[in-house]
Amino acid sequence: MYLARIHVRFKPGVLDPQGTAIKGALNQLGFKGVKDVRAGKLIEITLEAEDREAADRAVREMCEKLLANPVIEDFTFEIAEENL
Amino acid sequence: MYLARIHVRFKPGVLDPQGTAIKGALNQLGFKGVKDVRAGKLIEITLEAEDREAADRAVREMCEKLLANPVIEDFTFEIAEENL
Amino acid sequence: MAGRDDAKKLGLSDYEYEEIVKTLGREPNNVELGMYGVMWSEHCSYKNSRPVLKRFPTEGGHVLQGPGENAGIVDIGDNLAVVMKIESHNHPSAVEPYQGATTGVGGIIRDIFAMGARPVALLDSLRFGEPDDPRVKYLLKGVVSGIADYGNCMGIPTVGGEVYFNEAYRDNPLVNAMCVGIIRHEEIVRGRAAGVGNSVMLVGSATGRDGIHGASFASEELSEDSTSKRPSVQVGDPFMEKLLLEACLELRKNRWVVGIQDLGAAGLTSACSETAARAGTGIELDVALVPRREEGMTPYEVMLSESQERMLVIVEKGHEEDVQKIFEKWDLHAVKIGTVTGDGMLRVLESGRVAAEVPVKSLADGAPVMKREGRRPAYIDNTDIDYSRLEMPSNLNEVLLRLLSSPNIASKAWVYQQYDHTVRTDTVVSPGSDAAVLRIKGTRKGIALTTDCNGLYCYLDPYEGGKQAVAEAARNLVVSGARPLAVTDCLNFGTPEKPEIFYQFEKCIDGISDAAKALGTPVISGNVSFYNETKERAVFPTPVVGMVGLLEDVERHCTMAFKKEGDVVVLLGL
Amino acid sequence: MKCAVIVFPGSNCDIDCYHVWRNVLGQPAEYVFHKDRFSPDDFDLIILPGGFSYGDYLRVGAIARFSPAMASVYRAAEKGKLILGICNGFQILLESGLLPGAMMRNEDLKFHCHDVYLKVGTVDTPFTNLYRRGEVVRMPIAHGEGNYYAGRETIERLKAEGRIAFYYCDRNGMVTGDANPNGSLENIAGILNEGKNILGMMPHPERCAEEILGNTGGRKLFESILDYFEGRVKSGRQG
Ligand SMILES: Nc1ncnc2c1ncn2[C@@H]1O[C@H](COP(=O)(O)OP(=O)(O)O)[C@@H](O)[C@H]1O
Repeated sequence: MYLARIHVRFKPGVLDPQGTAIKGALNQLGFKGVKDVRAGKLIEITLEAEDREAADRAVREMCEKLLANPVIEDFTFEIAEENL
Repeated sequence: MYLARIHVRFKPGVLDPQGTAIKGALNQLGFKGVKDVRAGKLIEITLEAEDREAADRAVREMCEKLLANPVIEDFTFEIAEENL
Repeated sequence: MAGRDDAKKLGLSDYEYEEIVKTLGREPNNVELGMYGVMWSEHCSYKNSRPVLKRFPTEGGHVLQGPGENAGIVDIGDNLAVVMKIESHNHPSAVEPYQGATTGVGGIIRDIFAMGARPVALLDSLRFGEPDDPRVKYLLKGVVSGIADYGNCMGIPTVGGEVYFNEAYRDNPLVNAMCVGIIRHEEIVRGRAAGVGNSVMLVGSATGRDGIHGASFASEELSEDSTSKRPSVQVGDPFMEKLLLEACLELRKNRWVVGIQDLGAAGLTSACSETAARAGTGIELDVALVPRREEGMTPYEVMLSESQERMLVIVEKGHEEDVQKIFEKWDLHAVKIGTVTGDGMLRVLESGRVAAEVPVKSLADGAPVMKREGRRPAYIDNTDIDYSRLEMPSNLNEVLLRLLSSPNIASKAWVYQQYDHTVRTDTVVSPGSDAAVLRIKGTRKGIALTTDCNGLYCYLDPYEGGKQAVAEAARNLVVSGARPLAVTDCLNFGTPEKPEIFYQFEKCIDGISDAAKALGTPVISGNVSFYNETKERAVFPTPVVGMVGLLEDVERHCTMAFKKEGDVVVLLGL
Repeated sequence: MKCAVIVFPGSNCDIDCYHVWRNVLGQPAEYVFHKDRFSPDDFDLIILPGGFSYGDYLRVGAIARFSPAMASVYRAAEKGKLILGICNGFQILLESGLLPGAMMRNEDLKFHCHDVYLKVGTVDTPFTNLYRRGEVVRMPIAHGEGNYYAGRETIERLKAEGRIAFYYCDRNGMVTGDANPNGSLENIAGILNEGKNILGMMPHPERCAEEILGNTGGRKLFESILDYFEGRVKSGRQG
């Protein structure tokens, strides 16, 4: 069993209204040191696969097909083996 | 300058409709190996702080006060130093 | 300097390039050429459609503002008026359905509050391919949730619209959104940069590299290549727009506000040249003063950026701080970026150095008009169906069930239930009826709203189809208890360079015009969307008609449900 | 009876609530901007209206709770003033801890705008005293995140203390899964605090308080508040 941790982020330059709102709220709460906030998605997938390479291939395909919107988003992921 | 990467997840036991929907969609797309999907948030914060410890304290406080809702969510974070 | 080849890349013809050189008396630099490229695209200049659009009846005793402004306005008595406009966002929605739809809705809402009106309703007219196609499903889902998320967040009820499915729209979905506002006569603001010396301010979002060349993008056929243009897709921020709306409505109460204009296609270039052209003035601005979201932006990028949720405000000199105070209340910035001048030029500076200098009239109204010729398509006369040979089906019950289960006839509740249609507590008749009816608080009046068009009819007979779109809209209003007042139209067609397409376009307009004349409902605003065409095919000619009607007494509205057992049912008409 | 309607950035039912209190009930109402504070004695009723405060970014209601006006709302709550949170207002009350639990996205991940039926769970409150116990009321909903969640203990307490104001039900008053529009635990549509001076609810009573809108099911809620205040009814706990 593998656990994939996927990060989906807006591409650089794409407007991130959510990040902007969070930054505003943090600054207002007194966290003046906060310079930038980017909001993204965390998707964690438990999957069965032959081996790590197969898991890797599958997760990449999932990201490309469904999890990230290539028009405005980038993704990265890590895969760990899970002992169940 | 520090970069904090924060993960916000639903607590175990809290239903995650979005994760369920993603799992359904992945299975339908033919990714039969997918056993479980959890959808969470990725929040990345660039902040100034005296030192790593201060950054750590600040980020923990942000999470407790605003970024996660303790009724339904847990958070974890990592902090890295950034050279600008 | 930028030459002919650069001009081609921007979609300008050799002839157009010559015209630019003639006007400037020199070769344009690349900023100037970029500005011409977007302003002279079909999307901004209407160079293919303008002569034909002149056929529309646009006047009437109750018209306070016809085409040419951000939106049209009709009087409804009691010192009140209705402001309305419909617009397409077809091309962006084909590439990124969710963001394409949100930014479409955002844009049409800005057109309404740019006039000083409070937006009170949205409608959406949608066309997709057959719904069992996975790509169509993806588009449909994205578009509907984009419209929902934007309208719902703004607190503007989406009270009506249509959804049609046909193979003809598979690669070119149509996403048209209409917005309606209510205004008191004295509150009307126009998009004019009048008064030499007055200040030009930019308010709302910061400027990024979003959507550069969006306008020329909308003026091309979709191709494989469109995918590589994807980074130009903008992201909508309805929260920002809600703040912008409230701030602008506060602004309009002040007599020192000279003009307001939204920034849509072609961004600052279009907003500056249009407001100055309308007022017969010029504008000098410095791009270094424009608040940015990204570093290192060039004057070219700043002038062409299509970042959403921005407006241009022209105020009397000396009132800049008053504007800032209002926008600060809503946590928005308002920055003076330039001044109204008397020389008729749009002069773009970068930290004082001239980056571009172009006559506003030539940018806004100077695009050479294309005299297109229509040719009657052969398919229209190839109707070899012999209706007399159609057989009466043996089981009519089955036929009825099949009709009812067609996606085009079945209930659209699954769409409009995702739209907040009850917010503002004015919705007297909700979606699902012939037309939506809204009350107007503080009066006994109501307005009724609808959008209609049958693209298949327009394909089979463009003239009759155009007529029928107006007639259907009027019928929907009348049966709801309203007197039809005025039309706004969104003309969705294929590539106008093709004579058969141009024929469809002309005939549809003639049909709409004749029907609008007969019914006394002038066309007060609208939008043209060409190039809804891929290699394989063009969409059905789809001139969507949005119409508003007035109920003097809103209590006397009518809904379509059968009311009581024993009531008499009558079929009226032919 | 003087009512404050709090205007957060992104509120959009503020004008609707103001309209009902002012023009339908004929009582004084005032908008309070989120940046302003007020004294608990300035108002008898505070409405947190629906909308998308701060765009509902991060979590619904999460950012609004830190505004200066909310500091005044906390003080008013302590003093037992009546506080009504509708839709986004309910979400803000949850985030601020004035009501227990949390709001999640609708189970089907879709925004829902349509009428629902509600079963009145308790009439022994300042907000519901004119309804009959178990009465079925039709009201519109319009939300994407109305899926109420709380731990078991909290739910049991809410039930035991009669703090569930409304349940989603069918037209016959049956509280069934099919009648639940959003996946809310126990079909909960609205809850009260311990003192019963704070009500949070997802449905919109202000959208069904006038004949012309085809439904007056929500009007009794506002009339209950007024009757309670004017001492015509002696139910709920006075602050
Ligand atoms: N996209 C939409 N948005 C909002 N309302 C819609 C939409 N599509 C359909 N409706 C509502 O459903 C009603 C019926 O739609 P439809 O079945 O297409 O019938 P009609 O041909 O009479 O317009 C419309 O009049 C409108 O009120």
